[in-house]
Amino acid sequence: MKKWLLNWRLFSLFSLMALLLAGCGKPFLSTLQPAGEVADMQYNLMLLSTAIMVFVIAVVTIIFVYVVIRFRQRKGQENKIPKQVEGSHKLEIIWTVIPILLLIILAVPTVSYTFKLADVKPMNKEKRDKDVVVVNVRANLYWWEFEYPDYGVVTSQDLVVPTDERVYFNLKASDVKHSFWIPAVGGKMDTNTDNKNQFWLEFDSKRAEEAGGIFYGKCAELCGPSHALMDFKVKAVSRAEFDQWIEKMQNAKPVASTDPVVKQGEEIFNKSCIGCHAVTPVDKRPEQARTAPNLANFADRERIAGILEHNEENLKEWLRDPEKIKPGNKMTDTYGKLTEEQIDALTKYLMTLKVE
Amino acid sequence: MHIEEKLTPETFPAEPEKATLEGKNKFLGFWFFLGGETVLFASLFATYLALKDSVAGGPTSEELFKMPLVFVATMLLLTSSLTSVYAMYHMKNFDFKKMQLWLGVTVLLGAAFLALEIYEFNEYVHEGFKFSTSAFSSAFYTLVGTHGAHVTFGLLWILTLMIRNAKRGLNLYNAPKFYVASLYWHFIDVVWVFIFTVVYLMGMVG
Amino acid sequence: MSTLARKKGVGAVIWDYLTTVDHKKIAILYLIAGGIFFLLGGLEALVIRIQLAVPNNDFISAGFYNEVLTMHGTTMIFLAAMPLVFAMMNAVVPIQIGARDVAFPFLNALGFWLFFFGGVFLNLSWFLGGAPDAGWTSYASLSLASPTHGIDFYVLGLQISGLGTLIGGINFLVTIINMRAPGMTYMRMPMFTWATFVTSALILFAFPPLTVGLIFMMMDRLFGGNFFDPALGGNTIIWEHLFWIFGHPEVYILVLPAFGIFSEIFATFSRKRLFGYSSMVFATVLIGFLGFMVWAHHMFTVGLGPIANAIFAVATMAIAVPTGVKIFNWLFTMWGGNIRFTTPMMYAVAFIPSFVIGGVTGVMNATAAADYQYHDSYFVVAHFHYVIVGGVVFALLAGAHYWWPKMFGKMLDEKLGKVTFWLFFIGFHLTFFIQHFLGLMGMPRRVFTFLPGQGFETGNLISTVGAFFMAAATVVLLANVVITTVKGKRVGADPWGDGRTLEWAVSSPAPEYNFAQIPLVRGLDAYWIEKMEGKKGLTPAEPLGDIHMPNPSFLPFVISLGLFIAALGFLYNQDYAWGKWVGIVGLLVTLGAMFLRSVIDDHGFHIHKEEIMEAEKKGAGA
Amino acid sequence: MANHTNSGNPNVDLAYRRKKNAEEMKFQVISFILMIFLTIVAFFAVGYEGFSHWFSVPFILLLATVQVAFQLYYFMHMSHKGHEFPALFLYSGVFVAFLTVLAFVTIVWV
Repeated sequence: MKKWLLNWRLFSLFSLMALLLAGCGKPFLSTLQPAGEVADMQYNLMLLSTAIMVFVIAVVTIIFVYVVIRFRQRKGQENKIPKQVEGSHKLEIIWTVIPILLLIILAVPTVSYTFKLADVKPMNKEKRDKDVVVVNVRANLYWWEFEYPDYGVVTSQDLVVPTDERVYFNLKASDVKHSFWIPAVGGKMDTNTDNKNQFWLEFDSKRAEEAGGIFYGKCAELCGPSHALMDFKVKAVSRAEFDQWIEKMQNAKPVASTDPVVKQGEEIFNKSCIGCHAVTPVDKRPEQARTAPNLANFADRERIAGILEHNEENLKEWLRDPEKIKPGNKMTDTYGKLTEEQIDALTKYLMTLKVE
Repeated sequence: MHIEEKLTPETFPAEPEKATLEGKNKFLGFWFFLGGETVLFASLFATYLALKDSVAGGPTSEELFKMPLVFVATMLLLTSSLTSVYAMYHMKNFDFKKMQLWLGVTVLLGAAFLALEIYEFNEYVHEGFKFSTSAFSSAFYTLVGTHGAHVTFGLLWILTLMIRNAKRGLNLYNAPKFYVASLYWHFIDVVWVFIFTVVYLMGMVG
Repeated sequence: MSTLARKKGVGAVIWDYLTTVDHKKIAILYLIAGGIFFLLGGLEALVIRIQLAVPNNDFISAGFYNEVLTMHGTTMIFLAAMPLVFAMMNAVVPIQIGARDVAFPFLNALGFWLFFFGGVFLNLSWFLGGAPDAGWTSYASLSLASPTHGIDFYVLGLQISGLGTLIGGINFLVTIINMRAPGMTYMRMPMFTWATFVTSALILFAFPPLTVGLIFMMMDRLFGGNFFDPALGGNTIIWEHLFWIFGHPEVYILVLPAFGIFSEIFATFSRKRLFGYSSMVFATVLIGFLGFMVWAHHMFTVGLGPIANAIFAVATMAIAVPTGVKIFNWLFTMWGGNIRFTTPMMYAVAFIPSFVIGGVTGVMNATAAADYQYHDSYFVVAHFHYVIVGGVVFALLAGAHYWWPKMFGKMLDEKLGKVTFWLFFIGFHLTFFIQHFLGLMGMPRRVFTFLPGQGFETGNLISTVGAFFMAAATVVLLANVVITTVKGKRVGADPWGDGRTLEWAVSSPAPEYNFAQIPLVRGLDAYWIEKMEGKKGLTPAEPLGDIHMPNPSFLPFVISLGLFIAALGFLYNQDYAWGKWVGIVGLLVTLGAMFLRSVIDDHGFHIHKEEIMEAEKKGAGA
Repeated sequence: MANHTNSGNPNVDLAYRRKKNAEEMKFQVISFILMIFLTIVAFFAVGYEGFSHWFSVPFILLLATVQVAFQLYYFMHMSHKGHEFPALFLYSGVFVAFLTVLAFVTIVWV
């Protein structure tokens, strides 16, 4: 018996240490470091439920340890027949009623928060207030499109949002089901193929700063081979910066470059890529026609393809063989084989696409 | 008593279907099976209800359904339920010939019902309402078709029983089989009551 | 006709098992088949853990990972856990209620062969173009988009094996209601029998929605249906609902028998009757009932709206109450007892803290608003493995050790058994405890890899190490089985010495007819009562006489084989002209065999009194 | 040989049983007629223009339920003794069925 206990202790110690090593995760990603109103509510609920549950575990453990030590068979008792007890109504009522009370304590905030988190009235008003930010999120294999319907601006992969106010989302998927999740800012919501889901998030400015101004977003529903790589980034900026950004996006014009390499790249792009990728943020085409990420502000992005560090080397790598980086993506084999020189030119061109 | 023993009206038990352990087991097991079938059809009905307005440009229920035909089919199936009750009545009275007769009538009525359904489906397909036309059409054909498959299976089952036992008459080995088959037939009728109500009648009023 | 104590050749033994309708042999078949699938599922789990050991690993490709992950879940639930549960039920329940056999021996065999052929069919996909790759939940939009035949194998294979499960469920319901020995009232039934009863009822009502869902998916993928195609008015959420209306009760279908097994073990090795028996029964029924009203908690993030989410959240929490009642009743069964730490008891004792963790994280998941964070993250992976492994697998391992002598007549080695236990126990917590935190730190589930720098490295490595502990435990267990089979000593009726229920009153393994004379049951723990009164055997309820037995039959095998062939044909319906015809031939084989079953009278045979007396004498001497 | 009768004389018993069976048959015929009647009413309720579907849908569903009760209790003998378990499991099935249908008409949006 001693051995058993020792093992249990060692094990707990070990896992505790492991936890300390890992900390509470990264501030840009972890639900344990909430950075907004929604994540805060959920974090509070986690703490409350954990507290109740730890209490339950403690009670069980105390009885458990006592029973297992106290009533184990000792030497010389091999033939002892214990008293055959039928049960105890008093005890049974206790362990029926107390859990019910605990659950009620948990159920009240659960229900209240569930309704709070579903409150999307401001985005659905007949005439929406001017300063309510709404983003249409469209999930695709394996990239994200973010459309700001009130401003007529489309962007991809990097979501830009103002801090310290509620941002409202329309969510849907264009091919298979995905799920939209920014762990540090709030729980996920599925993007379905057959309807539009709505919810809101709030990004806290102070904690966004602590997280480096960028939050990581993930796809949380198995959607194919590259499900694991369907990341996006969230730039949480102040309202003023956000307005500036929108304005820049609305007025963005392709800059004519004098560099012959860039020009060559542009030609290649116009021949092989423009059928799917748009290069202006104001994309008037219907969404069915928008089959690939909008590249208007490509050079401002945080990552290549949502996952690779943003530099020319990685971009070339991606252009050479996207399949190697994101298996099952829809870009593979849609453009002809490019020579190394063409790839260099294309890269140069793409790196000029910025609005900031 | 041996279960294949020749019986007389006097020695024939009041509840022949439950006179042996095998019979009791069959009786109970079959009822449980019907409990499961209830859920099966409920899932089909539920899906139908969720998809009945998803016509995707294809025909709607109001444009499609032929009520006189459905009415006749309903009458046929309801009547076949009564005739199978008659068959069981004669079984309990140990009158094998009359039981077979009424089972025969049941089979005929069932076959007529099935023929009407096949005719109906055929008509719909010709009007451009195919299985793959819309979510509504898939749900409709799957629900009503599953019922039709049950009718077919029931017909084959009762026929097999009738032929197999034609020469042997009633005994405690086959009485539970007849009884259970008739339960099945009634259940098919129960499902149809909901089909004509939920699919056809509600399909006419939206 | 009697096969008692007769040496037979290998061919004859195989034929015997192919045609058997004896619940004890069917139990062994379930054990072997389920065990093999369990090893397969475990291997798949190892592949998953190796791939996730370090970031950006390329041990296997992304596409193959999805196949492995799907097959791991599907295999473990449908082809390992369920049949192993059925193995325990078949081995024990008829004897526990004092019956000679189940109500429908033929259907019992049919149920097994359907499951077996369904499982083989599903695994054929590995060799015929790729396994299913949309997760064991196979959500409609992704599964319709999947280009290989994998999902078709999933749909048809599960359909066939699901049919087998349904038949098994009905069989046990009728057996328990109609076949109990005199005096075995409902409130004297052993807890495992009660659990089997409620589980069977759950199977009866939970499998039809799955059947319907699979029919829809089959229609959509193979026959041009539009149930899940939004373009033509279909709705993918219908699949999610149908799947979870089945899927949630399925959890209880697995875990209630586990509770039953532990209830037996706690009572036996504490030498005390189960504390609060009647409330245990009530709790079991209540869990079964509530199990049907909570399915949408798997769908909190789908967008059903706050009203539905709130209702399902509260309903889900309610299940914690009867479960808690059970935990405390087990603790108080041990309280004041004389606890012997045998291998099965070690699992039972370890089950309590493990399962409590799984249970409380279940309540945490039920808090809908917070579940938006947990859902589809590793937190959920950790939670359900605590329930399924910490509850069900522990129970199956415990039950296997506990009833092994009853099934095979030999005790598994206790020393090796304890080694298995410790390896498995440590490995289990090592693997899954850390996953709670991985999930909370933002790791989604079903990812084939993760990138460095997101804080997932340490946790995943620890988790992988744990998986190898469990693998080692399995190896020791297999060695134990081999050693026991070769060298183990034959044991008597009650090898643990503390048996309480009827199965410990008959020889090990039980004779073909179970009881020479059907016993008279005089209370809960019928055998214990007799023992305490100093009696050697049970009180018989009937004089010794000829015993009626069912005939063996090859037809269950043929019926299942026919469906297997049919499924293969319909799978290739759209690719080859022969597909349809093979499908029809398969159906004809099945219907033909069913027809034969219907027209050939099968009255069984009798074992004569003299034979029984001889066998009983031998059994007593063993 | 087990005696399936309560009275000693099988002939008396037989006559009694026949009478009971005939009586039951009478009930069954009556319920059949009612079922036909209910069906016709349902068809007319739908055919009649005067009813809004807020009335006719619940109305015909009620008629269907009544009809099914006749089937179950008279045609399928659920009113007889020894049907406790069939009833329990049938109603459990109906319960699950009800939940399923309820969910599908409320929370599955299109």
